[in-house]
Amino acid sequence: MSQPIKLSIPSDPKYLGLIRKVLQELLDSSDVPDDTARRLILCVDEACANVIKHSYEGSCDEPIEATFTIAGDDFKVQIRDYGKQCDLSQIKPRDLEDIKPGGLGTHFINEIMDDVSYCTNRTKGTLLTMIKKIKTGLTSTQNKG
Amino acid sequence: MSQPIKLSIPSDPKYLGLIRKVLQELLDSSDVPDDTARRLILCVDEACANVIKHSYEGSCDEPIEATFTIAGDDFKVQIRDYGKQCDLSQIKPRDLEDIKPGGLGTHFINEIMDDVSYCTNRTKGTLLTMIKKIKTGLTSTQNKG
Amino acid sequence: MSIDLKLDKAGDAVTLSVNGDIDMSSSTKMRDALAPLFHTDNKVVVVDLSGVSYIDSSGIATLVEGLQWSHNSKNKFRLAALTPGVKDVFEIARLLTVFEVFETKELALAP
Amino acid sequence: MSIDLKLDKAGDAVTLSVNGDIDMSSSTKMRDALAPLFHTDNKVVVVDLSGVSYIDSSGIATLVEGLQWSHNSKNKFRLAALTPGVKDVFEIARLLTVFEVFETKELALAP
Ligand SMILES: Nc1ncnc2c1ncn2[C@@H]1O[C@H](COP(=O)(O)OP(=O)(O)O)[C@@H](O)[C@H]1O
Ligand SMILES: Nc1ncnc2c1ncn2[C@@H]1O[C@H](COP(=O)(O)OP(=O)(O)O)[C@@H](O)[C@H]1O
Repeated sequence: MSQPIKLSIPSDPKYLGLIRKVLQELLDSSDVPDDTARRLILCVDEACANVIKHSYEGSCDEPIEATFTIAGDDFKVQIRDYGKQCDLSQIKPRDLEDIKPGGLGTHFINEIMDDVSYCTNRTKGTLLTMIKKIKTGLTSTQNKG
Repeated sequence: MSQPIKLSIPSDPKYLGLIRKVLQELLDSSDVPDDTARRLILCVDEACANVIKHSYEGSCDEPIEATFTIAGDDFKVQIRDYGKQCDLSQIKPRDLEDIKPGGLGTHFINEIMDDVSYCTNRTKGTLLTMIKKIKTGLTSTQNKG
Repeated sequence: MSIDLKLDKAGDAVTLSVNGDIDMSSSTKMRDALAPLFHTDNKVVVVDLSGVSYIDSSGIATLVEGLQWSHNSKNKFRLAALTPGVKDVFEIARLLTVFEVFETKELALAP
Repeated sequence: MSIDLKLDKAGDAVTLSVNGDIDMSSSTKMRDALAPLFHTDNKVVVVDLSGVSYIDSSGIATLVEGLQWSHNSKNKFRLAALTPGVKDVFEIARLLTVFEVFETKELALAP
């Protein structure tokens, strides 16, 4: 697959379910194991939720573009927004010792993904790139055998 | 909803299920009745299948871009390809009296959609625009009441 | 998203049960299973569509081919258990009356 | 994609059963249902998560709030029937041990 799958949704939380469905379907069809798929879906959901909350500050009708590429063992997702750019050092999880609501999204992303980078080197908005090495159906069958 | 939902897939028949799922999800969330949703999904599937067969002549790794907009009572879908442009007069269903395989896709599209237009007025490929007046959940509830 | 196929032979009748969406990516698989059924001594070939909620023009085209194969081989060709979604597509294609259509697989198999 | 909520009061315990995906679009609904349960004379507040296969950080945040409300109100706060997907998220958040978690709703309600 060299042509990626792209999905663009409005920045409304009600479309997060749509983006999860698309990704589920895509990962299923690539024979990515269920538990891995679940975690990748979580990261994409959290990244989009952060775009809605922080980049678009709750505005529901701005574009969020997600691009999914599966190439070999690499699953790559890019999330592009055109909202407020922030000081990248601000993007960080809370201290997990401190049990309080919030600050978990970026922790999930950092914990699950192998590589996470935010790029604001453009006129508007941010491009988030997340990469995860995955075992597709083929690879995991070989491992079992 | 003024930001449309966009989905771009490779021109491989295996992604037709993905595009159907996305549309199902979107129409569900807009409370479009099931039977209407089913017919709209059929049209989009047929249009994409035609792009794969005729515009890309079976090549599986070219982009197909679908854009869905629901505005008021209008459901609009645009299918963009970058393949072979054809003589638009060639795009027509077979005579239905003549029972034979093939030639049904465009018949479904013409029968179901209120407005269908193909535009080749660009350097590469075709933009198909299909529009259907729909009753969303709200409208149909009012009709029942 | 692929379809599952099951073959059931009983006497001189054979039933092909299809499960899943029949679209451009899966109709060839159904065609490959259906075609050989007309080359044997099956008097009746039934396609059970109870597990199919979606069919597109490529699926319909394959069933129209089945009709032609049955004319050539003198076997009967019957469709059973169309779900509302599938029935609707046949109706838009104006093909519902062209096929022998039965409510259930059992009725389609009755002599 | 929204969640369904069901409230079940039995003696001085109350169970909130959640069905569906808990995400940014639905967690507020769960929060609105959960918050008032700590203002009444419920000794035990149970959230039955057997119908939830997906939860994100906003859902977890709401449950962490529940924990805080329970500390303030001296009611017990318990989670029941975590599906593998939900359990995994709690584990990545390192929060599984912070909550009282029970295999089933019945066990969570046992005195
Ligand atoms: N897309 C983003 N744009 C700007 N700031 C962000 C973005 N994502 C995360 N942040 C910053 O990182 C912090 C931690 O994010 P997160 O762990 O998801 O928790 P929460 O969103 O609940 O605060 C946020 O509070 C915010 O300051
Ligand atoms: N996207 C397209 N690009 C070029 N030609 C097309 C396209 N869609 C349809 N056509 C033409 O219209 C004809 C009828 O299409 P259709 O009714 O879908 O049946 P089929 O694809 O089975 O032939 C096709 O055979 C083709 O010549």
